[in-house]
Amino acid sequence: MGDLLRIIGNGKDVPDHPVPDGLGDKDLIELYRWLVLLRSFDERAVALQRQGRIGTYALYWGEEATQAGSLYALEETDWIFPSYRQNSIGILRGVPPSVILAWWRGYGGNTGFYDTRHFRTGPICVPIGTHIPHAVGTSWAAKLRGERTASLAWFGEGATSEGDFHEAMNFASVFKTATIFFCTNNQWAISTPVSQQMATKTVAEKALAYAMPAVRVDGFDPLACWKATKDAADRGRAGGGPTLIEAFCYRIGAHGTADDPRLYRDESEAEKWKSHEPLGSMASFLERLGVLDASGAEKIRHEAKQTIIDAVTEMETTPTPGLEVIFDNVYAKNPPWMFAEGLEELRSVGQRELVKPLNAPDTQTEEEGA
Amino acid sequence: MGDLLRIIGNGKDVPDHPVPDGLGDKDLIELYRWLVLLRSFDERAVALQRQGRIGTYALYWGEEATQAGSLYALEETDWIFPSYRQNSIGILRGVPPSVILAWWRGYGGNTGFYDTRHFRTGPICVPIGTHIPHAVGTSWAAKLRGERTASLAWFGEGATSEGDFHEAMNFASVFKTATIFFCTNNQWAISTPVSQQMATKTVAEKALAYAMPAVRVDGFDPLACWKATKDAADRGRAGGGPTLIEAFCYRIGAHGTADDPRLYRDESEAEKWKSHEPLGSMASFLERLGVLDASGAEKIRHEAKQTIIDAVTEMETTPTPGLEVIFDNVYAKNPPWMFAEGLEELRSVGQRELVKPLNAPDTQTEEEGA
Amino acid sequence: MTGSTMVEALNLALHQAMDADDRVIVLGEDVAKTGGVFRVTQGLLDRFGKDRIIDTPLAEAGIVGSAIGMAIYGLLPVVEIQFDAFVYPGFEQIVVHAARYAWRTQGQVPASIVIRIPFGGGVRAPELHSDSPEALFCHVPGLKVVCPTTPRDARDMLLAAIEDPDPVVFMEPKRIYRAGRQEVPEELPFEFGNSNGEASALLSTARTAREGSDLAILTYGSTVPLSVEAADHLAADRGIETKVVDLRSLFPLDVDAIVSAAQECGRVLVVHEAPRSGGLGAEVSSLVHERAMLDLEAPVLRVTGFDVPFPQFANEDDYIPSVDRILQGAYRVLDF
Amino acid sequence: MTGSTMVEALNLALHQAMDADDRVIVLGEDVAKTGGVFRVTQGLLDRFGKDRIIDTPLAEAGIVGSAIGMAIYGLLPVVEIQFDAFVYPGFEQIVVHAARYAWRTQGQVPASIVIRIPFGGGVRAPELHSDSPEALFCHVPGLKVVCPTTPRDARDMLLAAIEDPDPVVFMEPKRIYRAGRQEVPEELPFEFGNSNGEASALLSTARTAREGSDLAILTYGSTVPLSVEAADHLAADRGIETKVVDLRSLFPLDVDAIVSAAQECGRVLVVHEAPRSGGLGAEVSSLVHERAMLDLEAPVLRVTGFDVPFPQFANEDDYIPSVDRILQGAYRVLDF
Ligand SMILES: Cc1ncc(C[n+]2csc(CCOP(=O)(O)OP(=O)(O)O)c2C)c(N)n1
Ligand SMILES: Cc1ncc(C[n+]2csc(CCOP(=O)(O)OP(=O)(O)O)c2C)c(N)n1
Ligand SMILES: [Mg+2]
Ligand SMILES: [Mg+2]
Repeated sequence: MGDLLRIIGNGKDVPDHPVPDGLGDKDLIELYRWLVLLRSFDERAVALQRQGRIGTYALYWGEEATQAGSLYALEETDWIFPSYRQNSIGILRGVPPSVILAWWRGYGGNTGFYDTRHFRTGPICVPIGTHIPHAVGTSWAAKLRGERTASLAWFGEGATSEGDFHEAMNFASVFKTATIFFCTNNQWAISTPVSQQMATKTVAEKALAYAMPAVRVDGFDPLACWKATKDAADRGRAGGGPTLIEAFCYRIGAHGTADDPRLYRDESEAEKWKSHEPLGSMASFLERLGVLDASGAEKIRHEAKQTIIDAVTEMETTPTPGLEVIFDNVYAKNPPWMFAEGLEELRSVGQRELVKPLNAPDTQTEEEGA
Repeated sequence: MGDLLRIIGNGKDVPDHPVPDGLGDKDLIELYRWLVLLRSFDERAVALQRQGRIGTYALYWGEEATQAGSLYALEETDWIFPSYRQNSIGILRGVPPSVILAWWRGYGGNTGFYDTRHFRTGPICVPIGTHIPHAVGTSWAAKLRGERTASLAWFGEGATSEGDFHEAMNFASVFKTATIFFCTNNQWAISTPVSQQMATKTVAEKALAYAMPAVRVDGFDPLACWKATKDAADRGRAGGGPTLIEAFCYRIGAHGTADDPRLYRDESEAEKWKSHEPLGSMASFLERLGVLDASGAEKIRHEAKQTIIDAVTEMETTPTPGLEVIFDNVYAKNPPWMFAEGLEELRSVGQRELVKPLNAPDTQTEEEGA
Repeated sequence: MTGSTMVEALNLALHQAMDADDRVIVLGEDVAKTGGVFRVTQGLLDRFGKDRIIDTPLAEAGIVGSAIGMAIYGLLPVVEIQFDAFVYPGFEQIVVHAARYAWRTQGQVPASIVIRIPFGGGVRAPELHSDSPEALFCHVPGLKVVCPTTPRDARDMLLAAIEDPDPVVFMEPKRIYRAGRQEVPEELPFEFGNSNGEASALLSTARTAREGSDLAILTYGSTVPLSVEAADHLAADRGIETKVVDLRSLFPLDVDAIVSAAQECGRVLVVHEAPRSGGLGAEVSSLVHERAMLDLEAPVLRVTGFDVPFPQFANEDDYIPSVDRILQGAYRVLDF
Repeated sequence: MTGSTMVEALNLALHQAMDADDRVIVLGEDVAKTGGVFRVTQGLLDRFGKDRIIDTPLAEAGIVGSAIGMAIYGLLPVVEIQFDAFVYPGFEQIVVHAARYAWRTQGQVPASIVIRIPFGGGVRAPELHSDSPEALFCHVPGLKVVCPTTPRDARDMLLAAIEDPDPVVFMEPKRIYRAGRQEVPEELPFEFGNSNGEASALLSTARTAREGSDLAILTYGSTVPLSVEAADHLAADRGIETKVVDLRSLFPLDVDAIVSAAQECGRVLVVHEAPRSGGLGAEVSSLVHERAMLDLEAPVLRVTGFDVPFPQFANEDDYIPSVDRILQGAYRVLDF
């Protein structure tokens, strides 16, 4: 891992590097706040799933740096495209966390989705790798319009196997779009280790096929993720084309709440990586810098927790969408006659279906979400 | 082009290299015969198209070395997968040339298609790049069965942009299959030059994304194509995994008989590349070696011409398939009842449709085949 | 020769849309320098430059996927798929993303793209250049699927598709591309960008291609002119007046027009070129029976392509519904 | 608990096929080490080793495409698609190559692959884990599309699909996976590799799930048990005996069984979970009307999913045809 860009040391044998230019103390604290907010969301969501208050959930415990670090490097006008793994990234752009929780609770319509253009944040993308071309499209459009706007797509190392990744990388490199391909190499795609996903040792090497610059960073280090993204975005907006960032880390948690990693890996390995998780090291780093002390950090954690608790309340007081929601927004403007009969049919059967789904609880625990 | 593997010189300033090990005089003559047979087919097919005796045709004038050279390096048990550009490659494996001509004449069933397993030759593949995974599959199956069998797929540099190319390259490299990815970089994909197809200077670089060995050869040089393929096949069959071969050349002719290259390129450039075409240089090389003199070469050309003339006769005396052919082989064994009504419907309208297709001649000249 | 072919009419529509709104851009394989293999995009490069009409690398998912991104950003991309069967590598982007973007974004960010697909046989082309994949898109909620069959409709409907906020799969029957000419007025059929519903009406209504009340032929695409021809034979030979409905809007269908034609005529024949099983004809036939069975004097029959891959072209005329087969089908419905 | 669930029955079929013929191999995402997300392939790795059951990289076109190559070579690959909507990236390989390989090779080299697709909703899963894409494959000549709804059928039909030389899209209604148990005998339903047509009969015939002659419900997949339940209500409440036909073979359809059920009952309801427009119900309804209209006492109606993306799961019960909606549809047909 010697080739990984890393800023934060471990307070022992691995030294700290200077804080990158462009990040003041306030930024560092704000970035820490972002990390904590993501963590709070994630931990609460896992708990909610265990309690049956939301459905299958794809946790990202340990991958907060890849999300907050890179997002903090972008301008508000830049676009971002998450996969299911970065499901709550929108909350750092103003999407109410209750909306994301509602999504996982199975709500649609206006309660479970958000306005992508307003937040410049793509919808949570479930099918692997297929959102990557959209990031190329937005940045390409910006370029054609003469606007200095970058786009970033997050995806896993497993996603690099899909054709859409390749086509997107090629388009971006040919048209020199300001696209940042942010690959979180957490070494696992459900049960498939990266060594069976690809023959290369790194994801970064794949950029060579597109004459695209690539950089490998420590995916647990928010400042390294920030720095790589900042450089890529600045260069991209200036016309320098796309960048592939490989954030090397480890999927510390299960693939999702329905997954049992003991079937395919030695969980003591995951245990070892736990100490790398970004929140602890960022807090210590800020303490070493004298930017944030323990009580300051505690306050941030407390506030974040409260934000998420409030979001849970909001989610749970949001009424389950009525049956009409299934017809909502199929088109920008639904042809008025199109769903009238269906609505009539549903309404005339009156009460909601009383027959219990045949095997919901059973299947629920067996299948992988997202 | 200094990095291209090249054996045959130009008889002037570019020196010949020694004939690669494994090729005796007989082989050289046979290989020349193959080149000539392909050329004869191609030239005749173009003429037939002009005379309206076959439909739109995708010529390969100048690319005979990439086909005959690489095929000659393979064992009979190896599998090959052509695109539309290598449409007649099967004739070097025993497919009657009349069958390929019949395909271009729009015949199906048993007259226009051949048995892929018998000839270990994939069907002519029209959709770009999508046959490449099949070559991975056959070589992978061989490996799983413990058989030392390689597979080769030909495709253009344009095909490298498709997701299927990428997925196939990745599978082959992960599973170390004996697959040879033979890319004929003729610098054009219809009107798109290679510089707008990809950001890399070469196709070979793309292998880096898969930790796959790659080699660049002069695509006009049959012995260079032979050598690269032979090495790749030998290594692959021995368990060394796949290889990407980039045969750099130039699409001297039009994309197809319906294409007008003057719309998008300077035809004087094509003219310049003409002198590189492989038949002339191979004949001179064999003469320099003392292996084949002018009259010997002439005899080969004459025989090839006769073979194709006979094939044309055979094609033209093959009756147009009856209407039943449209129901042939939809399934390995058609469900007997499935097409009975359709057949009845067609037969009961009696004579073949008398209404002239609305705009056949007009459209014919405008559209690109394959 | 006066008037325009369908190719010319489509070309005019693109010129007019790009003129009217600089967010309209065109992308695809070989569309810019050559003007497309069918020349539908000819002249756009000279007129609008290479930032408005773009030759892309050879990758349909990449093309559709980036067009979706462009639409999200605020452009109005028009994508050309070179031939029918080459849309399949981009299928996932169309059905999973384009079709659901509005749905996933509170209705705020529909993927406003137009996907032009020259389709169907009859032009003596090699394998996979003659498919009719439209029914696959007509089962995907969130898409609109339309198909003009006259130059005038081609121009007007393409303008409407570009203006429409939803993703539109725009099927172009290549057999009609140069088959006939029709006067296409220069003036726009509606105020572009401000159409008060005229545009969306163009995308959701059927057209009566021929009047009649003894038999209704419901059809679309390349079989519309063949059906009109068959109708003329029926009138001449048997004095039967056939209404030919050009469906135009394939999804959602113009249910009212379909049902009222059936009610008026009492006898219905459905005609299309795609394979029968699971084809659009099944949906049309079901709708008619469901809603107008009591008005019917015979079951709705279908004259369609067969359940086989589109044949090699020497036999394509055996596959494509011919005037004779349409007539035979009509007689079966009439003589029931 | 006695008997097997559908998951166990499928697992048994795979064990038996792999035992009987070493050309049978399984490949897909997460199928080997974990036994698949639904555990259908559990135990195969231990039993048959990593050359017979293979965890692949994450790429559906790559999976289907290499499986086609393996089939050409002579193997009998069984592919698992992890969830319904993830088949789309492999769509091109299925419809352009798998479906046409026999056709392109004089009938000599069909792409003998089985593509297993767990499909449909009702399991409270996130977006794109609940689609019903079967109709898209039922419009592609050269494919066979089947769908079992009982453990016994699941075992027998999967064996038959593997033995069948043609590409089979094998739809598995995930809502039924663990919904009930049924005795599945150890002995094979036919001699594997030498079946004298029993295997192909299993893939081309419908099954009567319930006898009756007052009304026929034609259905498949997850709505088969719901239709049987509705039929029981009809019997109890109104003394109406409903024949429920489990179509099983979705393409080609068992036309005889469909038409004779319609003729016997005179009243027909078609039920499925996929969206209505362009769904398989349209084909079934058209067939019935075309061939048995004079026997009908009411138009064939359809109770189906709506023309919307499969909803977020909190509302999936509003989308999936419920027993109540099936009953309501039945009453409309009965009271016509
Ligand atoms: C097209 C598609 N195929 C399969 C899946 C099922 N699936 C969900 S997550 C996953 C693994 C993804 O691995 P990776 O890309 O490394 O991302 P990570 O989960 O590690 O964040 C798979 C196979 C899917 N969602 N989409
Ligand atoms: C999937 C698909 N998309 C588009 C086409 C149309 N098409 C036919 S040939 C061609 C260019 C191919 O270029 P290249 O791969 O370089 O091969 P070459 O023609 O030079 O041999 C295109 C775009 C196709 N056949 N298949
Ligand atoms: Mg991963
Ligand atoms: Mg080329």
